[in-house]
Amino acid sequence: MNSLITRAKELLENKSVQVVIGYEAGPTSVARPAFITDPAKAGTLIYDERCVQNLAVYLTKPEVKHLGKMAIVATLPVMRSIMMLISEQQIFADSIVVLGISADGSLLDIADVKVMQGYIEKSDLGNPEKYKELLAELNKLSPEERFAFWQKELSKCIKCYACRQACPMCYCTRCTVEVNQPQWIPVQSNTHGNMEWHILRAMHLAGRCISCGECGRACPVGIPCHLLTMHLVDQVHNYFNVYAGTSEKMSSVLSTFEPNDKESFII
Amino acid sequence: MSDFEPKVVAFVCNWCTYAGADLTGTSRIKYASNVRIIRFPCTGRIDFMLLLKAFANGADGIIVSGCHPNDCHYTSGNFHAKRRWIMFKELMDFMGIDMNRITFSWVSAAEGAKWADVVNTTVTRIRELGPYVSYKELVNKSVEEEVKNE
Amino acid sequence: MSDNIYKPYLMEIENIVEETPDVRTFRLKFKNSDDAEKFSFKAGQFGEYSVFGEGESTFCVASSPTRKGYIECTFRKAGRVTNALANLEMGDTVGFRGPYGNTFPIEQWEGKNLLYIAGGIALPPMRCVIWNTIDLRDKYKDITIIYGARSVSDLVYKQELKEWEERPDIRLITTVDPGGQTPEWKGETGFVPMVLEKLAPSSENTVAILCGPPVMIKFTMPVLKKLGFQDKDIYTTLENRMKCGFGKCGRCNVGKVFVCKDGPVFSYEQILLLPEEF
Amino acid sequence: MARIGVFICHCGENISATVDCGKVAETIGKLKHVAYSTEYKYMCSDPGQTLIKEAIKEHKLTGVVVAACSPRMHEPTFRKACAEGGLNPFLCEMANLREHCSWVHEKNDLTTEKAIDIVRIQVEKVKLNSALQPIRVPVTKTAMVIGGGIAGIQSALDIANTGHKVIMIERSPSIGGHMSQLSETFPTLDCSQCILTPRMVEVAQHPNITLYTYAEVESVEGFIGNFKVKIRKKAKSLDEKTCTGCGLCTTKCPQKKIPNEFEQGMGMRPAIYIPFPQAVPNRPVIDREHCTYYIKGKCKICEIVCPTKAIRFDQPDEILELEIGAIVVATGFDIKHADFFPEYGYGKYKDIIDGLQFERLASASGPTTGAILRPSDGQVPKNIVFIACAGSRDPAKGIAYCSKICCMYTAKHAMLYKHKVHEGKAYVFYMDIRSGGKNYDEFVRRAIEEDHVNYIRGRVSTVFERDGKLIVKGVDTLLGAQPVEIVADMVVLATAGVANSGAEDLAQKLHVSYDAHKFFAEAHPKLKPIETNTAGIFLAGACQNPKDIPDSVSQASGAAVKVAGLFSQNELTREPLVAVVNRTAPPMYSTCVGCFMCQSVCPYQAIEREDFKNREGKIVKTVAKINEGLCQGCGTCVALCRSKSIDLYGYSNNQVYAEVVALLNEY
Amino acid sequence: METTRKSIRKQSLEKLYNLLSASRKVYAPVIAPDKQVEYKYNPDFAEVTFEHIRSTLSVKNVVFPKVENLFFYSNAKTESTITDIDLNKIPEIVLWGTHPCDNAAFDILRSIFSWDINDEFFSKRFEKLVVIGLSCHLSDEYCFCTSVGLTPNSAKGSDILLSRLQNGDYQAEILTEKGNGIVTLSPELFEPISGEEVTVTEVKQKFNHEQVTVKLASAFENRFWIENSLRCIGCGACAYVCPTCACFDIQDETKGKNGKRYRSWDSCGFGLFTLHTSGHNPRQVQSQRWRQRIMHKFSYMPERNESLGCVGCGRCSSGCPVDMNIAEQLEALQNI
Repeated sequence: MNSLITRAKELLENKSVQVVIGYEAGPTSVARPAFITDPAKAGTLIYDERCVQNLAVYLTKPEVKHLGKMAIVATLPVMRSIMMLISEQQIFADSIVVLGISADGSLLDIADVKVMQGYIEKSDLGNPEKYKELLAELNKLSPEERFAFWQKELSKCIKCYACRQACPMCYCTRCTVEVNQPQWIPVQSNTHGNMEWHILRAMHLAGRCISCGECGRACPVGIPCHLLTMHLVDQVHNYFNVYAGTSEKMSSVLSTFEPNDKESFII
Repeated sequence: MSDFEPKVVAFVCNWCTYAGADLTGTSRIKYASNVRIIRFPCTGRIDFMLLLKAFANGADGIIVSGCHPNDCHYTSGNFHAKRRWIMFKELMDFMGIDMNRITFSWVSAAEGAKWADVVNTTVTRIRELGPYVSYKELVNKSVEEEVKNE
Repeated sequence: MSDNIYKPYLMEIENIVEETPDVRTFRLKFKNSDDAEKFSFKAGQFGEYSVFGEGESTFCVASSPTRKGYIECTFRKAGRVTNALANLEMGDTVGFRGPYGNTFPIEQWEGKNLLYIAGGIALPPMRCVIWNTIDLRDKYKDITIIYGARSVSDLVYKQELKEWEERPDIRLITTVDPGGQTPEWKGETGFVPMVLEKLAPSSENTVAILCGPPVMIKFTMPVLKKLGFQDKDIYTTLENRMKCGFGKCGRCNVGKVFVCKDGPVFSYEQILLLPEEF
Repeated sequence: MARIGVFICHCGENISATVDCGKVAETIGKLKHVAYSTEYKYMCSDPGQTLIKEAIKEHKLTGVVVAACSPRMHEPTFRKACAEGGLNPFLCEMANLREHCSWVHEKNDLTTEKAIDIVRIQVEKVKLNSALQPIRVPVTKTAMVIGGGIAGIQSALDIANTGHKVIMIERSPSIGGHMSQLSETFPTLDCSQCILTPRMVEVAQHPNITLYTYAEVESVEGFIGNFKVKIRKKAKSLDEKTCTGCGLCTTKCPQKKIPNEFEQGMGMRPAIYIPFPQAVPNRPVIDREHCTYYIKGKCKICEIVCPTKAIRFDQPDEILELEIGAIVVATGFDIKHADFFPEYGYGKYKDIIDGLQFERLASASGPTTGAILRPSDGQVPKNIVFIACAGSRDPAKGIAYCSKICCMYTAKHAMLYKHKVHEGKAYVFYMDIRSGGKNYDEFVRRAIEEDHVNYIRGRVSTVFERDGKLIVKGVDTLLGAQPVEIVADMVVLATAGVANSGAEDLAQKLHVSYDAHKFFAEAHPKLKPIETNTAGIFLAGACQNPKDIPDSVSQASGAAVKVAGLFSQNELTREPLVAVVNRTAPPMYSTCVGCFMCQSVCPYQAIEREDFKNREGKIVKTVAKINEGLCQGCGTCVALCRSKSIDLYGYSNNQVYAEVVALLNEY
Repeated sequence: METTRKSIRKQSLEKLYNLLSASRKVYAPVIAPDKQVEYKYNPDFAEVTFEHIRSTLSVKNVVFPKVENLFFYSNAKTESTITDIDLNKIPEIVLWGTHPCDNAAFDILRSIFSWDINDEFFSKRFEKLVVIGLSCHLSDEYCFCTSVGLTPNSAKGSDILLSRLQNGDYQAEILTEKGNGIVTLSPELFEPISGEEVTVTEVKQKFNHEQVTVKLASAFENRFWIENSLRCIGCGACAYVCPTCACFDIQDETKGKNGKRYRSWDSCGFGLFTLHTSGHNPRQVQSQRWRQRIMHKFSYMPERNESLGCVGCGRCSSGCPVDMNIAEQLEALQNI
């Protein structure tokens, strides 16, 4: 990934950015997010199949923003997250430099948001193949079986909120679960409360999820909670023919409407 | 289960369905007494979480009703609500939560008879489905979970 | 009583005083007379007050341990529990756990002058020790109270302020922020640090007890230092967020200290040793 | 301290016949915080209301629930009674025991149980009510009327006559609008200008009206009673105060070949021009696009000839900032020009014209001084064909609606033609004759019966030229779709009325919604046809949809009444049931994270941005803020807000949640 | 009590398990279909794993459940009544096959819950707990028990400690009276030791915890915390999987007139943990919370509770979605 290192170094050296958010190798076999502020340390940047975290989550983190202008190593989901964050006014397009990474792992030349938009539009925006099968399997089950499946999975939830924290779109400074007047979501972890939390999370991401799958990956107890938001990604596309994170000016599905939106269940 | 009286909660907007239900009253059209109405200014105000809370607190069925498309007192609240319910319904289906227990309808201020019909069909359907045992079990099981070490 | 350390006493609201539109003082009586007999506390300690169904909230006991048979607490409507408390009526039941925490070392203060400085809603945590020392009046030399609030209507304990004012053995100076006075206002107008500077009490054989919003503390401390007060002679009470009240839940942990166990009363000498996480 | 009083109404026997009111009162009386619970035969009666007022005092009530009929019926009554009893009126809620219970269920235990539930949820709700004060906003008593056509004129005059100031904005050099172009008007055939021009003059002379012609709206901010409007006064290149309107410049201008807009291109005008003789103000403007000086840098003949030296070539556009309390939008309409209809040969054949062009032909002040002469050779057409519904009611052309005025003006055109060309033959192709309105159908009948206009029911498929004549091919559906071919000298298309150019742009500046055809949208199709969904902005005339003169005038007067009603108060009082974005102590300022998705769901543009700055003046956070002057309290933003940072007074999260819980649990 | 060493055959282990399982609650590790190691009550012996490195969650829930009801209440019009929890109903639980790190954690939890005021909820559960530990013959890159004063076969916290022998049988160290009580259920299963060697994995020491504690005393203001917590996303995973983290929240939950007060796991890593109602937050940013986590375990607790707040199980690091590796950070802290 020499071109990435060269580019990062260059950006830091000519002070175009103060920090490059990328990946580095850790002491174990997994890769981790890295924050390079010193051009001399740009060499530690890596990009390979171990680099999985959605780095866009850091674009809204106060301590990271505090470092100054940011460059970010961005795969397709990260680029789409950036689009969403711009459209939801959390970051400014001109405040970040995107070091785009193509599907085959090479460095893209993303000069500006327009170019990024072009790249995104050319890409496959549906849920990743590896999840499609799982979604299809679940959809094949009877409602009762699905209910049982989710009960079993969600009984494991410990409410650590890693799913929320890992999601770049969950940038609220106060989450609904932290509201206690009224107490929308029980503080304790129990299957029913956990289910309410995951429904809330999925609904809040409806039309905003960009299918990175980080929520599920981050879950320490292995709940496939990304399938909930990804199911809604499919549904948003079915009903409204859109995918999130494709333009900096996009309105979310749930904050807009078309008078002729079709449904078949309202009598 | 003949002595089962379903608990049905209705979330309705003030300007159409609430007024429509008023008209049902002034027209003296009788309907099942199992329904309890909660008034909102607009369907756009109805938080999907409230529907979950209704089930969590023991409702067997839910009605959500507002102005017909294009009739919204606030011009677009019901359109936003419609999208919200589309997403909500799909998510509920995906999680296996029984959407037959929720009736979504548009009842205008002039549709007093329709309101009675919506309530009656919903209550009849919930009667056939019986109490929402699986959801109640989910809630109760959650209570047991906490004490399973005891 | 069971061994359940989380189980509160049941208390009946005996009296409610509406101090300001947002602030109430409750007088609470033990429902169970055995509890009342066994119960004792000291100035500076706090408790967990609860509305069953809403949760618990932490405030200092505001009444003096010298007044037996009841406890008082003063709170401002701010969150879920205090809002619910404010909705209660005389005769309603609340829960109380406590007393917790350490106390003002009033025995050590005997024979000294006492300078109380409080701002806004921080008078209640000090009221207990003020009354305690007033009730033991002959053990202390001069007692001076400086109390400031944003406006006249934000002053709490108006009845007692009057009482203190009328007592010849207490010096009370009340002040409101500029703009907060009313035409009838006879007290000072100005911020607490300035009033203190103007008054310039001697630090000789004097203990200062300081409690108020961070900005008041920030500007009052230099004045006290200028007047010659030593860190060890300045006391305050900290109000970290707490849940359990007995050093287990981890919430009020600041450095090696649990505010609920090692505090809430600290001298400035002790506070300077703490990391700034309060 | 919550002390709730509950009053159960029997409503004579309307409630008590099916609901055991005594049991309801007793059960509710046992609830926590219920300080008083009673029943009475008629709560809405004087003694009933007195009961409430006395109980408020006696029991120091902090909230009241009246369980009676629908709140849609008596909520104001009981809120007023509470206010009179010394309780904030917003601490009163109603439980609907009549319409939603006693009238719709049989008498049995279940019905009483339901009644108890209904009351209980209101008890739980009212505990969480806030004492609200009506929202008061000051009202700037100056109205702005956008558009100087008949609707604008009428509205401006009506408002001005109530004693309030009016600013009128017109983008063309003169007011008058389309009505000033018309020859005669249906159904009376009185001269359009004769009835209009006195009103135009009245506008110009009215002490309460300030007229800005050649001016456009630049931006609109603020809200009802408090708009801040910027208008751009385009440079007329003329000092209006010095100019006497003598018109010498217009006669000396060397550039004379500019199609005259007023004449619908059927005449020419110079570069410095007064649009028409009766124009108000009667002052010329220089059309910089066509003026030789502005194009080539020299000429200035007008400046040389002007006796008062009023020409100002370097005059810039001027931006005026105005404080406005209410806005009437009266920007009118336009018609689809005949080039929209290639199948009818427009452009190819000079003698195919549209309705407005025909108006100018028929007008005594028009290019032919009222003679019906065909454009190609100035001959009197002997056979003339009018095609109604040219474009209207034609989904294939993208216009599904009926333009409403064409049936009438086509009848009028045919009539005018017949009055002027007695021997001529007039044909009208039509789909349906829509002549609802006072004396309208009689008018059409007169055209057919007295003036012998040939009405042919059917559509024209094509028009083409043959031997110097226009061949109009269509079908007569009344004769079993028989093909008809008319050899005509002239064809007049009653083209569809469409939104005026710039309507969309203006709507966006005003934050008013508009429909798919760019017509301005009313707040409610039936009950608020004059209001827009932005409070304080009203509609008049054809900017809403094509309208005839009486409809436009009526609506204009209606809008004026709305404005006058608003201006009758020094302050605007509104029900305070509005949304609010929370505020917390710094450094958070609010739990709002500033995604502004609420902005896109708000139908009223009531959501604004608020910046918080640190001591150095740097913006540290931007969060949403509700403009309570604009918010109507629908709550869509509340349900959408992910961080629950928005709440709605009267239907707060805490309240609706408590209602759900209260409904389903044991107390 | 003096430790005795016995040998137990693999088949006997099954017998012992079945004997226990038939009469009481046995909490034993199994490998779930998604390959996560989780503890279940009374699984079939065939399901029980002896080959796991660490379970996803620790087993602290047997003494500190993620939710513990404190009491029930009922509100009438003005009166409220409290119904106590009957702590005597807490059943005996046999913890089966837990590793030495997890077993050592109970003593740390006890130091939190029993200092000063005794927390009966914890104590009663702890009293009813019997631990049949299992030495580690497997370990991975996340393990660092040797850095916090433990070993893969420390007996601390176990009533009986099993260690695998080279022949596949197990050595059983009977360490306490509780352990002895288990033996007496079926003494014949416990045979004299055979002299076989135990197989114990090797865990490399990564840092010296005493030195770390010394360093931390003056490291509060160090830039280390900000620089090394940039990638921390502030979830509570580390605290919730941790066998010694004991922070908790107290909440009420009511339906109608009845409700309960409970305590539930909480984490100092959450922004809301220390937030005052006034809006003031003593620990505003994640770096402060990360510092608190490490300081609490390696500086405050050694002084306050005379025990380290960490057993080196490595769960927080292996479970972290962004690879916050605690051992790596402590190693770095030792050298600042």
